[in-house]
This record gives sequence, structure tokens and C-alpha cells, in this order.
Amino acid sequence: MGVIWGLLLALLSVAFSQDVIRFGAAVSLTGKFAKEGQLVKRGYELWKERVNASGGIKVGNKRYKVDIVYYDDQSDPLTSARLVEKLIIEDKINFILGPYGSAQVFSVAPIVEKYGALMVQAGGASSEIYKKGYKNIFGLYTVAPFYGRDLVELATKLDKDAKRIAIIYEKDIFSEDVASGALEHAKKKGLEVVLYEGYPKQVQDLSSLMQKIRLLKPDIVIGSGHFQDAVLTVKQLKQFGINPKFLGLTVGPALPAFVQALGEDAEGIFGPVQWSPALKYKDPVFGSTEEFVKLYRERFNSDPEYHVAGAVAAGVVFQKAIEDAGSLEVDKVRDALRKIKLETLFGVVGFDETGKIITKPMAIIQIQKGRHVTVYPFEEAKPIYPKPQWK
Amino acid sequence: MEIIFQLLIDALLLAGYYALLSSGFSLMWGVSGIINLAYGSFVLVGAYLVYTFHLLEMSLFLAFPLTVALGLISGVVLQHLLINRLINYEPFTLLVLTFGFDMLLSNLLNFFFKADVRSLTLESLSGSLFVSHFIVPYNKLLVFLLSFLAILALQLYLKGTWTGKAIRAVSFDRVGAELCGINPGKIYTISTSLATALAMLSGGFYALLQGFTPFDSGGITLKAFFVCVVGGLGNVHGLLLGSLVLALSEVFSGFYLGEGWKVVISLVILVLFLLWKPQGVAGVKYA
Amino acid sequence: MEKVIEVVEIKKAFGGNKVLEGVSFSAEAGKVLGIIGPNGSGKTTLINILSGVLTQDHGKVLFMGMDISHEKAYVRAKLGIGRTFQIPRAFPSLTVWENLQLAQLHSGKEVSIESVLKRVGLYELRGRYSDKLSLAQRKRLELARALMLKPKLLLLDEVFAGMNPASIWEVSEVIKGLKEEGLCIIMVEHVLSALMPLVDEIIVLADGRVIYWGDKYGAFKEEKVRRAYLGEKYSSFGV
Amino acid sequence: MLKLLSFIFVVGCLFPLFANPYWLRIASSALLLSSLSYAHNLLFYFLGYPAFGGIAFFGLGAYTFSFLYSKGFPLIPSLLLSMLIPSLSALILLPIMLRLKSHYFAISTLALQVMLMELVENIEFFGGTKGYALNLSHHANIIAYYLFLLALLGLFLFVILLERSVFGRTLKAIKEDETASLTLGINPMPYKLSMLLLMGMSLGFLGGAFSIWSAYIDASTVFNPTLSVKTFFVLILSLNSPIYGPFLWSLFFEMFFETLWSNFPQMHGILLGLGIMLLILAFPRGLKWKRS
Repeated sequence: MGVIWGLLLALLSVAFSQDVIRFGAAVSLTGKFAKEGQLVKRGYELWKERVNASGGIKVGNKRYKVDIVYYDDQSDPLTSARLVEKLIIEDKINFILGPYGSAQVFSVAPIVEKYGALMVQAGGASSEIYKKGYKNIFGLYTVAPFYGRDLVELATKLDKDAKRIAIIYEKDIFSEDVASGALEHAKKKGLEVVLYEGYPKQVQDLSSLMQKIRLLKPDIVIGSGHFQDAVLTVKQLKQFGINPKFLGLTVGPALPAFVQALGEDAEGIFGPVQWSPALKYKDPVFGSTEEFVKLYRERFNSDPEYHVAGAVAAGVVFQKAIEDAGSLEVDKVRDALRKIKLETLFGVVGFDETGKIITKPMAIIQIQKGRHVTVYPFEEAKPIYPKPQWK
Repeated sequence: MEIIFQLLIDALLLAGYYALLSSGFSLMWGVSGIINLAYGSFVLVGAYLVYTFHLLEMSLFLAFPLTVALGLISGVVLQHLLINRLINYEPFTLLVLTFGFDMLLSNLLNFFFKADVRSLTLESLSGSLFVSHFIVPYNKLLVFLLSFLAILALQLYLKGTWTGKAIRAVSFDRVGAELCGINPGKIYTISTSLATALAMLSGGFYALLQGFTPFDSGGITLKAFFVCVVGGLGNVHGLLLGSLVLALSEVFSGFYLGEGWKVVISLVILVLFLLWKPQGVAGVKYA
Repeated sequence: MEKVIEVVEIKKAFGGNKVLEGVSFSAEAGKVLGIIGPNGSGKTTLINILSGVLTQDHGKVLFMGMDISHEKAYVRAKLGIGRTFQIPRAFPSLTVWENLQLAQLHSGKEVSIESVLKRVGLYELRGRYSDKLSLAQRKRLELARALMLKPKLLLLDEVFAGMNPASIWEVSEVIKGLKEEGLCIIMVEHVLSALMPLVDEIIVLADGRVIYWGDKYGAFKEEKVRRAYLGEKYSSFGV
Repeated sequence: MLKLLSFIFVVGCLFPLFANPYWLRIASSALLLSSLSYAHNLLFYFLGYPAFGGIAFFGLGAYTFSFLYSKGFPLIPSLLLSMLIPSLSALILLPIMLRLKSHYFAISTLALQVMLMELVENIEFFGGTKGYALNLSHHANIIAYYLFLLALLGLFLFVILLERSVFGRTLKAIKEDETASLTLGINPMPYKLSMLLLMGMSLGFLGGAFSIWSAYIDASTVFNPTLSVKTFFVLILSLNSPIYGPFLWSLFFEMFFETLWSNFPQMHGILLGLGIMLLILAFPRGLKWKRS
């Protein structure tokens, strides 16, 4: 009898004391990027719950549960760097899930590299991140210049004689990168760039810029920044009575909070997205994109944004690399990441030697009757053009 | 060419607000000689108060007077609990005290309201007034008028009432005032509480004008400091002139050089004035 | 005798109020020149201008024939112009000895600290911090400091003010000794009883102008001097 | 005095051998803060000028170093230049020093610091808002630690020698009564100039070392006014013990606030502000330890 009890107890203890892989993430839960940061955290959590529900990550013949330690970096790059350093040296965590925002990724990357940890991020699209020769940094976002290039491409496709374009951008390494992509493509397309100007990150009042735009009367306005900037730009364009035929804004339009904040005024605005629920991909953890979207709609009764999908994909990619490497050693997992070629709900994931994703295209959505609809590269619905006047 | 007039209109509207914004700072500095580095945080406390009252469905006609009242009280508390303890030490220690207080206040605001960007957007104020092809946003116009009234009231108080005269006497010559039976301690308390009330009032207007976060206090204090140094202390012309110079430099450098250059240009002007004319353009008291 | 110091048409005004309106005089080595006058007649300003602490709006200052009108104070000190202040300005965080050591280093003159301290009677207090000295002692310290420069011209600004008679006598002896050594000494003073025995000539300043310059005894016979000094009502008193 | 110095030297050198990264970081930030305090004290204790905006030269050093290092300059030359440029630019303070006293001087240097921060953020050439991410080797932390230790020992020794030397006494004479020192033949200009250059140089060096330590710098971190207040907070407390004060108070300050930060990062700002207020209220004239 004693033996059986002993066996049972041993089995039980194995089940309960199952080993755990700890991941760390310093994300913006407050501050300027609070909206986007909370979505990234939600993506990581969805992946964690799903993995733990299906038995955890298989490494060799053992199964590991997933645990994620979160810190709030208050949307400040330096705090992000210090918190990731704290994760690595105090909490002894070597697998880092990236923060939101290119500035944060840019500040965290040297810390991860210095301590020989490993980071997979779905929050920073600036190409600057991949020019530093880092070995342990992997990003799932198509780089920022494509945001700007695709917006200009769509604008010229919709209206041949819309020639005057104004580009304003938040002075941040992501937004500047997007703006430079738009500028380059606008010149290639022979558009007349009437304004190309940045504004400081913490500015909450763009009246000087608005006076210029009102004077220049551009056909196309591209606003590159984060969620807060998009909302501010729309409010002030309306306040100054400026009605461009084509209005493209980054990050903002993709979030449901954008429509909640602006209601009527959000109609007809275009927004580049890393991913759209209308895409069709298979996924090793969630089955397929549709299943993920269905699960998300049931739980949060709204369409998933690209920030959530990207974060989930980051988890899935990290998991697959660990399973391929069959070990928890950073170097082995990194080599697995370098060689990975995986179709996920976010798209096909494959990295070049700098850790940049090269296998995933961008898409553009438009806000029509309060919902976002993919209009580029394929048309889920006809794009409305020109943009309806402010009410 | 009419863009110049448009910019002048913007500058005028902004100057009106900046005059109110720096009136408290100038009063405190002029009367008790204290440079209150926590001034910006008091402005933000005012902004958050009005924002919260508005969230609680309270009408602004009640929210603003309540905020001003709270400002008066907190001024008295600030003077008695903190400032009076260090008043007869090196003025430098007060600088460190108010800086620590500023850090405490902004972090407390961050603790309660989180670091998100808040703003008080009233439907009625979100449009603009179009005069031929000049544009005057309603919120800026309203804030300009209310600030003007507030400064007028302040002037009447300082010139008209007995305590007002006593405050001005102390600001010119503390010893002289004391000899005519004025108790400077009491006057300091009144001027500090008046200053914090003005700060909180201008905080409420700040919320109407633009979004704000708990960490904007540094920029606000610097603007008030600019107005006092450039305009000079001790009279209302200095205040108005300093605000006009600040508004003009911000609006024009913002338009012609870019948003980022607003603060840089105003700081360059500030440092130049500190070097060559510390008592300011119209100041009577040595800054 | 060669003129040690010569002052030509010195004018100085602070904002609107004119303090010195054209003052000229000179003094030779081995002579003591007293400067008296009611408060606010510009005496201390004159001393500050001679020592370079202030610069005059108009006029010239010649020292040993050289034009030092626009030389800085520390250059004049090195040339040999020593001075004391109406309110003594000793360095509180330094001891008496250290005060003089500083002067010795920067004046670049070979003067023994011990001898100067003994001369002004502060030798026993050499280790004491200067903020622990009495007013009279601090005045002696300033005099000692000035002597470290081996000065040719010594400017004393009310050195006797607030001194007890014993110290006044002692310091007078020191001044007499310096006079024999050929120093030119200019003394701004109110304590006439102590001043008169020491001086050879007197200048009376009133409202920024020299109203009398000459032998010390003639000064008080002058009607203008008495009126300036004793005021209208008493000007004829005791003639 | 020299006993403490040799003690710090021995303990300092051996410390990294058996300290874990967490304690290494606390020790490094304590060394940084005390070196910053000694550097500012060259002007504050010895000449009476509270250079509240001295951190501007720290930031300038950090930016110079990072700018050169990321352009491929090797470590040592970048560090040397990050000493030279801030020390020359410290001369901007000279005209301000001549005109303004005490807390007006403090405020105008702070305005200068904020201006530099805004200027650097607006000019693309200096890396604009991106700032710099330096790729450094794994033992960058150790290098930074020893650089901070070197700076502390250098400044500590210099302060001890200065306090005893005639040069030091001349500085104090100028501080206590510049007019009186003029009449002794002291020309204050070269003294003020040399102290400014020294302060700029040491702050520049610390800026460079900080960039190695933090691997990521941007304008709002290295020109951060909070750093100026922390430094002057330590200086006010060490008003009466210019030799030991900065070192010991920095050690206490970092130990207390660093552990505070890691346990509850949210409360850090609140408690730092409260701490500064309480301590300045308690010791307005600085703690009386020993008339050193």
C-alpha cells in the first residue's frame, strides 16, 4: 500500500511542481502609450493562457508552464531600460518579450544585448533598431518606412491629380522612420511635398503646424505618430477647419479607442496596419487566424488590433524556437530563432541576420461607419474618397 | 501677408493667458522673494481638480470657484507648514524645498491619475470663430477673456483694498512697511495663498486649452519664470509685457522654425535677459 | 618731494545722485593727509576709487607719476597701495596668521609676518580665527594685512572709529612710525582728536567738493568749513 | 583623511570581484553621485557658486562620448574629448558668474541646462530625440564602475589637497569677500576660470562614464533636473564637512533610494520628493559633523 501511495505522491508532485519558464516584459501600462501597451500585454496573456491550457512548452521530454513578469515603464524609454535590466539581473529572466514603442525597444536592446539575454518584440517598427548589429533582438513588425510608403501608394492610386502632400510627424524614432518612407515615396511619385515637419513628443497643442497646413491647403495629409498624436491631429484639423481629401494616420485608426474618442470625425480616415483580422493564416497554437479572431470577439466583443495579434505571435514564435532548440539556453534558442520559418496567425515569420522580419507584408484599413475595413493591398470593401467634411 | 496678423492674434490670446499663469509666481516672488519651483505643480493640481469636478458632472461655474477656494487654503498651508520654517535661512534652501515639493506633487498626481494624457474637451468650445479668413478657436478666446478679468480683479484688489496696498508696500520695502505697522508674516501668507489660488485657476484654464500630464510642471514654471525675469517684478505692466514677449517668441518661432524650437528660443531669450537686464524691461524691483 | 598720489577732477555719480563733483588733490611721501567732512560727502567713495574698488566716471588718478586711472584693484595693491575698510573685512574662515600669509603670497613682497604682527600688537592672537576677534583687533588685522604689501601709499578709512583710547594711542604710534619710514598716508576720519596730531595737511569734503585743502590749523578758521561741518545755526559758535 | 582615501581605494578595487550585478549597480550609482557632488563642490564650497545647472556639462560629456563612440572612435579618445569639450563650454558660465549671485546664479544655470536639453533634442545632428544606444561588451559595467571609482578618488584627493593648500585658502578668501581679496593683490579671474574648467572636465568625464554604464542615453536622461537636485541635496547636507560629506551622504542616499526603487518603483518619485523636503527642513544648514 505504502508503495502505491509513494508512487501517487511522486506523480502528483511531478504534475504540480511542473517546471516553469519565466518570461519578462516591461510594457507601457500608463503614460502616452498606455492604450497600445495594454493591448500588447493582453496579447502576451492570451498566448500564456492558451499555452498553459494545452500543457505548456515541450522542451526535450519535459513540459514547462509559462509565467510572465510585467512592469509598467510609464511610456518612458529610460524606465523601460532600467526595468528590463531589473528583470535580467534581479529577477534572473533571460527571455524578454518586447516593450511597446520603438523608442522603448531602442533603449532596451543594448541592455538585452549587454547581458546576453534574448528578446522577441512586437512593438517597435523603426528600422534603426536593426542597424545596430544586435544578435539577440528579433522583431515581428514590418519596418516603419513601409507604413509611409503604402499610404502614399494608396493615395496616388485613388486620385491621380492629388499632388500637394503635407507630412507631419512626432519626433520619435518610429514616427520619423514612417515619415521618411512617405517622403521618399512621395518624391518618387512626383508629388509636391508642401510641408515636412516634426513636433516634439510631449507637445499637446499643434496650432503653429495647423496654421501652416491651413495656409498651404494640401490634398493629402499624412500624420505619423502614436495613438495620442492621431487623436490630437484629428481634433485640431477639425478645430482649424482643414479638410484634406486624403487623411492617413499611423497607429490611431487601428485601435477601437480611436472611434470611441472621435466618433463621427473618424469616418474615412486611413491607417496602415501590421495585420488585419481579414487575413487567412494557419497557427500552431490557435489553429488559424479566424479561430483566434472568433475567440477574441467572444471574449472582448471587438475586433482584435494588430498590437494584440503581434504580441500573441511573439509568444508563439518564442515558444516554437524553444521547442525547436529543445533547450532553455539562450544561444541555442537564438540560433533556432535565426533559422525559423513559421506560419502564424500574424503572418509567415522569418528573420534576416539583423533580426528583422522579412516575410510579412503591410495592410491599410479605413474607418467606415465606425468599423475598420481592409482597403489595401486587397479590398475587403471599396475605399471612400475623398474624406467626408468635418461636421 | 495676413498670416502675420493671424499669428499676432494667436500671440495676443496666448499672452493674456500667460499673464494670468505667471501672476501668482510673480506675486510670490515680488512680495516674499520666494522663487516657487513647485508653482507648475499647483497649476496642474488646479487642472486635475477642474477635470475631476467635470467628470463628476459638476458645472464649471461651481468647479472653478471651488478650485480657487482650495487654492487659497493650500497657499496658507504651504506658507505655514513649509516656507515659514526656512524663511530666515539661505534663500537657496527654499529653492531645494520647493523643488522637492514639486517632485512630490507631480508624482502624487501620477499615482492617482496615472501618466495618461487628460484633457477637458467641452463640445461647446471645440469649434472656432471665423472672422474673414482669420481663425479664433473658442476655447482660446474664452480663456483670454477670463484671464483678462482675473488680472483686472487682481489689480483692483492690490490697488483698492487695504491688504492690497499692504502687499504692495511689503513688496517694495519690507522694513519700511514693517515700520508703518504692517506685519510682513501675515502679508506673506496672504500673498502665497493668493498666488496658489491664481495658479490653480490658471490650471483650470490650462485644462480647457490643451491636454496635460502630471509631468508638465517643469515647463509651466519655466514659462512663469520667463515672464517675471523678462517683464520684471513689482507691477502689472511688467507682467503683461513679459507675457507678450513670451507669446510672440513662442508663436513666431513655432511657425517659422518649427514646434520644437518654441522652448529653445524662449530659453535663449531668458538666459540673455538674466545676463544683461536681470531686473527686466519694466521691473522696478531688482529681480 | 615727489608726489606719491595725484588726483585730478575726479567725478562719480550713482544713478542720479552725484557723489563726487570734481575732486583734485595730491600727497607726498612721508606725509599724512587727513580727509574730513560730514557723512555722505563722498569720503569712502573717494577711498574706493583710489584703491580701484570703484572706477570714477571722470578724472585721472596718478600713482608715482603713473596713470592708474583704469587699473584693477589687485594691480594697484601689487603696485603698493594698501587700504583698510570702514567696516573691517577679515576672512572669517582663516586665522590671523593665514590672513597675512595670503597677503604675503599674493603681494609677492618679502615681508615677515611675525614682524608685522608684533608691530600691530596681534602676535599673541595669530592662531585665532578672525571672526573671533573684537572690532579693534580686526582693524589692526586689516592694517597688518595692508602692511604686508610693503605699501608706498596707505589708505585708512575711519581706522579709529569704535576704538578705545588705549588702542587709538597704539595705532597712532604705528602710523607715526610708518610716516617716518616715508609712507604716504591718507586718513579718512571723524575722531578729530586722534587725527589732528597725526596729519600734516587737511582736506575738507562737502557735497562731493573740496571746500578746503591746506594746513591743518587753518581749516577751522574757514567760515565755509564750519558751516559745512557744524551746520548753519552753530557755525559761528565758539569763534 | 588619507586613511579613508586608501581604505576606499582598496575596498573599491576588490568590490566588483565578489559583488553581484545588483550591488555593483548600487555601488556604481553611489560613486557617480559622490563624484558629481565633489565636482559641483569645486564651485559651490570653494567659490560659493551653486551651479544648479552643472548637470548640463555632465550631459554634454555623455553626448560627446556617445556621438564619437557610435561613430567608431575608440573608447579612450572619446572619453578624453568628452572631458575637453564640456570643460571649454563651462566658460559660458563665466559671464553669468560675474553678474549674478547665489540663487539667481543657480536658476540661470538651470535654465541653461534645460536649454541645452531642448537644443540637443531639436538638432538631428546630435541624434535628435533618438538619443544613443551603444553596443558595448559584457563587462561594460565593470569598466564604468572603475571609471567612477577613478573619478571619485581623483576628486577626493584633489579636494583634500585643495583644502590644505594656499590655493584653497585663496579660493575661500575670494568666496568670503571678493572685494577684500582684491585689495590684497588677488586676481579672482584665474581662480574662477580654473575651477570652472576643472568642474566642466570632471563632469564631462562622468558623463562619458555614465554612457558606458547605461548603454542607452537620451536628452531627458542626461540633462535631467532631478539629477541636479539629488547632487545639491547631497551638497547641502555636506555643507560643513566638504571632505567626508559628499561621499558618505551619497552612499546613504543611493543605498536608501536604490533599494526603494527596486521594491516599489511607483513610490520612488513620491518618496524622493518627500525625502528631499524633510531633510532640507531638518538640516537647513547641513549636518554639523566635524569642522574639517
